[in-house]
Amino acid sequence: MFSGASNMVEGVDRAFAFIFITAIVFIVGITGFMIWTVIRYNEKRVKKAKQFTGSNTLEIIWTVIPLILVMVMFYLGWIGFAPMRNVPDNAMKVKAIGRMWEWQFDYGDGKLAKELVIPVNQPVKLELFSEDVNHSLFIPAFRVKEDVVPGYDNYLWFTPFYIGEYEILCTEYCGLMHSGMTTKTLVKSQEDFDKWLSELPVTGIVPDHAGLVLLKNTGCIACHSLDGARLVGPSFKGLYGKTQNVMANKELVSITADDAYIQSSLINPDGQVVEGFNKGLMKSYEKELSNEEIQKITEYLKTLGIDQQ
Amino acid sequence: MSTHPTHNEHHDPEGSKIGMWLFIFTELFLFGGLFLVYAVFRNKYSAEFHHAAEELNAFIGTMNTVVLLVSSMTVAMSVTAIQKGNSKKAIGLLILTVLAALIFMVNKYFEWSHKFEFNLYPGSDVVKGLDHGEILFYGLYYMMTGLHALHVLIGLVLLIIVIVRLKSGRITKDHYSLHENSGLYWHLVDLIWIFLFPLLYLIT
Amino acid sequence: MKNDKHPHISSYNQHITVLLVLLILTFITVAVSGLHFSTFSVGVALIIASVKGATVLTYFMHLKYESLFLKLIVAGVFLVYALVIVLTFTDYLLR
Amino acid sequence: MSSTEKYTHESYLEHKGKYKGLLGWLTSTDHKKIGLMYMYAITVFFLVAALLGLMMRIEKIAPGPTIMDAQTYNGVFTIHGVIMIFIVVIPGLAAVFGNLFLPILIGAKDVAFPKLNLFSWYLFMTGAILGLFSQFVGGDPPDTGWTFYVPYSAESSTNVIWALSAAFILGFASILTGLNFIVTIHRMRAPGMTWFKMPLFPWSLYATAWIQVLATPIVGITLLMVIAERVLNIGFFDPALGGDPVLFQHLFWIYSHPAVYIMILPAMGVVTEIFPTFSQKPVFGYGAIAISSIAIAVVGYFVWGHHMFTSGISYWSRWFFSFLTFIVAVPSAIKVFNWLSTMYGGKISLKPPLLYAISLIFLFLIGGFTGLTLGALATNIHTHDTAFVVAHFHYIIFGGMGFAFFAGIHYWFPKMYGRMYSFRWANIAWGFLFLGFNVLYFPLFIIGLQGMPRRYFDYLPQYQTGHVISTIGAFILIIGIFMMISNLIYARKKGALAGPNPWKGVTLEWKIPSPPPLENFDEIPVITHQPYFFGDTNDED
Ligand code: HEA
Ligand code: HEA
Ligand code: HEC
Ligand code: CUA
Ligand SMILES: [Cu+2]
Repeated sequence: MFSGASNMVEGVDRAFAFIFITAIVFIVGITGFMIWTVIRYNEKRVKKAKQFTGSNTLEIIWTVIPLILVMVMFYLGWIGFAPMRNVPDNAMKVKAIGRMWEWQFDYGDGKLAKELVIPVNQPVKLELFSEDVNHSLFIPAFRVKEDVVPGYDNYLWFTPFYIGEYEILCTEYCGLMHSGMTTKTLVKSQEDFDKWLSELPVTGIVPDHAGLVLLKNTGCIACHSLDGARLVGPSFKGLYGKTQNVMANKELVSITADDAYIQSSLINPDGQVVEGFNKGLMKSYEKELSNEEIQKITEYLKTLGIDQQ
Repeated sequence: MSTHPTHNEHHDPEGSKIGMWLFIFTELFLFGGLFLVYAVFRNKYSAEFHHAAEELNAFIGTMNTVVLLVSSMTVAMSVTAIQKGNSKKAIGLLILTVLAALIFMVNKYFEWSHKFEFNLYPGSDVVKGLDHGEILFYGLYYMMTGLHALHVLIGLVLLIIVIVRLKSGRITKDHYSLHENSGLYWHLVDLIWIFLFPLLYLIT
Repeated sequence: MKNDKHPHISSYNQHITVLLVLLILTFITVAVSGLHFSTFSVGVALIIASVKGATVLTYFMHLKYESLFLKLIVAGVFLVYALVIVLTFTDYLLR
Repeated sequence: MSSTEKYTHESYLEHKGKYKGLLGWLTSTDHKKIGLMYMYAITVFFLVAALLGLMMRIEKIAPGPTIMDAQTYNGVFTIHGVIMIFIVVIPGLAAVFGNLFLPILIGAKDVAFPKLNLFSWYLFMTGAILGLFSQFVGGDPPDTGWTFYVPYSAESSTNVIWALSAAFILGFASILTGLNFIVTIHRMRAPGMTWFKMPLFPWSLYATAWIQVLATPIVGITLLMVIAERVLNIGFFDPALGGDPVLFQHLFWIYSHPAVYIMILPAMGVVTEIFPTFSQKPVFGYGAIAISSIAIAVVGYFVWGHHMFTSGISYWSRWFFSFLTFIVAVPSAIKVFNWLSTMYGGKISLKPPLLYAISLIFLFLIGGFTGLTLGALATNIHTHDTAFVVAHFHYIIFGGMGFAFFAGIHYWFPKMYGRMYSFRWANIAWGFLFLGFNVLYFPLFIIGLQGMPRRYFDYLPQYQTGHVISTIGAFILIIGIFMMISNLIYARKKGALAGPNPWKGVTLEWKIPSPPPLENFDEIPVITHQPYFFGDTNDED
């Protein structure tokens, strides 16, 4: 009936097919019966109406049969829908922002687009976010639709199967230009997509690196600068991978600032004290920072060290 | 107002009573909508509701509960009185009820004006600065007690009409439908308060 | 319809007793709320309020002496409301 | 028959009360006059709203602006929806035919509270006029859609408050009518008329009345909360204040889904009266039809979530609401099968009322099955808020309730006015109506499935064919409506005398003169057998 442009189409269209076929059978059957009755029992043909008043058997039959049919419809509707709420882990996440009266797609790192561009055969999860009133993101070809409600973390996902162009429409009334709130989905091959994404100019606000957020929140930057300036402690700039002279066990040794070194500097700062700095100023962060968090900080420190290598 | 002398509203106390109960149901669902909103937000923001409820004056709330309960009893008694044919006593008891209703309203007035003094009303700068849950709590507080107070006023008017009709002898031992139904309405006002009171004042 | 039998007249004393019960229950809720049962407090408060409400319905509102039909519709109405709450919360609690 | 004949008895129409003329009508507590006053008011509002519908169709004959701009269009569909839903179809059949015939059908002289009944009419008019005002008082007409979804309805700078207050007041008019009917049915049935000897139209009104009483207050308080949000800054639904926009949708549909059964149940009741009369045969499965009305009312109360399947409600909530939605379809099916069996084996005379009733079944089937499509979770995702929904509810509301109204007016017209209309013109009008209707709404299913959203002022070119066909249908439909109305208006004054029982009906209204006298019955009848007992009348043939 429809071309299966996404993984959702099959389940949805199966439910459509069952309901529509049942509907046609019943509508044609009942209408035909009605017309036949009106002709066959027309007052011109019959002398006397039969005076029966009911039949329990019939009542049961026409309660049970529709009941069974609607339960099948319900079941098909349900299983066609169930995968829509079950996002696979490898889904690519894109934030879809609805505002009066345009769509915007946020690929992270300040990369914003007006059209949804996605790689083919890659599950995509759209995280729906509204800046003002309700909207609803609808891609008819993919059989997906979900409301974009302010204050709600709604989402939808799908896997596009073919390269091509598809409509995106807003289906929740949102004011004057509701009907103008349309855009397109462009499904591209993985290479084209990667190229497109890397060429997409950064127009939005680049969010802080998770590691930087941790540095700020834990208070590290009170003592460590990011720009090379010397504060209470040594600057983080260019730290990672650099060769550092430290006092360990009252001996001056030369070590390379790698993951393990950073980890130990955090957990046991006084174990290796950088030359020219005092011991005892930095406390141990063993209790405050988990290993993952230290990992993130380390990753961030790496980005500060790039120009050194 | 009827257009025909014989086209009289037929007298059916049982029917009027069912009518009154149906009306009470609609009132219950009117408040029911607010209770539903309360339940949803209370579930979402329990800590804030907790905190905001502490600001309410549980003492005034308790007093008003007592006042309303007493007034509910006096109304019920006045119905007993008219059923026994004692309309003097019925009037006396209703006057007590009206007094109780007035006390309730005066208390409410002080409660609200006290809040307004501290700029605790929806949309005020103080309220805008609060946490989300607290803003909603105050919204609910004003909406629920306000709507309830409106019902107290309507009940008050009804009771006064009953008093007047008792005086003029239009309500009697055999013809007291209006009296009974106004009583029912007053109990409804009480019933709603019974739920409002703990939900707004006591959940601390 | 039928039943134009004499209405039941509640005695003054009964009303006084009911009031006393209601006042005691009020006192209990206020006292309990002072104990800070936290999460339980809502439940306790609501249970007591329901008991009070039921008392008002049965005695002050005379339900005890009304026709079965009236009792049934009152019960039905509360049931409907309860179901509305339950269904709404299938959304909010299972989200 | 000469058209100048005059019936001899004094009917409720000629009866003079304290006041004469218009004032006499406006102060009358007679249930029949109140019913007629509802009918006239509703007809005018229907025509106004239908004209707005036609304007929308003309606008959509081509993409881009044709006869209006986007703001106007948004106002037009809002007012079209508000008038049609709150002023035309919710009160519609219950207030018109319920008022006119409920007391007669149960053998009573009036409703239980005649003054309250008149008061409801005034409330209704106040609300209706307030609704109309929202179009004209300063500012723009409301543009939120009849569903008033927040946050938009809390922000829109148009006259939303007027429309909200109108709906609020209309709600109370509806509650009071329901209350009145429940008490009437409980207390005023004629001696001998047990519950299961009551005709089926009163049964459907009884079920409807309960929904009116128990569901309407919820929308009342919800609209008040939106008003409070706009005026008093109480932000229950404002996300910026921690409120919840989806909660509004719950509250709104807790009422507005049951409201669709307020519309359809009396419609089902009306045609249930028509089938036995024109088949000269008792209704088939009396008990099943009566109970299914109650079942629809009860279960229908708990399916509101099917309007919110895409709004982000929980997985299990969707599951549950979808399940219950399918359950309510079954009692509707039962009714349809019982109607068919009522005709089967009868002595059918295909007069205009039956013609309308039969076409109702056809349209209701299409509307009902597309309702099932909307009720299934997977397919709802695709069709929600598209033209498919628009087609669904026009088929079921206009095709169900609208056609029931047409059927009912053709059925009871001779009783209401004592005169008969032209069958020929009634049949021709039906032809235009039926054809126009399908041409108007069927294409909307198709473009809906292709993805055409609703409430769209403008659209993508691929949907144009469907829109053009649809617009043509609207014009055919109008011809039908005009013919029908003219035929009836002409008959009102010039029609031939109808006599007390032109259709050989057996329910109580056919046993009194046409038009009925002021107090319906000289003597309250005593009921001894089933309401649809054709035993005696039929032996003559
Ligand atoms: C009179 C009014 C009326 C009636 C009776 C109905 C009846 C039904 N409606 Fe409809 N509906 C509306 C008026 C009505 N609706 C309106 C106004 C809207 C839009 C609101 C808006 O958003 O503006 C709407 C929207 C609407 C939606 C939401 C769409 C969306 O926005 O996503 C849904 C979803 O489930 C739905 C479902 C149903 C179902 C399952 C029925 C069922 O009750 C139908 C049952 C009938 C049948 C099934 C036919 C008879 C059956 C047989 C003859 C037997 C054979 C049967 C079987 C084998 C099952 N309706
Ligand atoms: C009873 C309910 C009812 C009825 C009968 C109708 C009747 C019609 N409606 Fe309906 N409609 C609704 C209820 C109804 N509508 C609702 C609830 C909505 C949703 C609103 C929303 O989204 O919020 C809606 C929405 C709606 C839309 C969708 C808007 C959109 O989503 O963009 C459209 C578009 O075509 C439409 C068209 C029509 C048409 C052409 C008719 C025609 O059938 C009308 C046919 C009749 C005539 C054309 C008669 C013409 C008469 C005259 C011209 C005489 C005028 C004379 C005087 C004023 C004296 N309606
Ligand atoms: C009170 C000030 C202070 C705070 C706060 C502080 N440090 Fe330090 N830090 C120092 C001093 C002084 C040194 C040098 C002495 C040493 O190595 O122990 C140092 C050394 C380091 C080193 C080794 C640097 C190098 O150049 O070899 C790392 C890595 C480090 N800190 C990370 C952190 C992180 C991550 C945080 C936050 C979680 C933090 N510090 C918080 C004062 C501080
Ligand atoms: Cu955004 Cu409609
Ligand atoms: Cu619905």
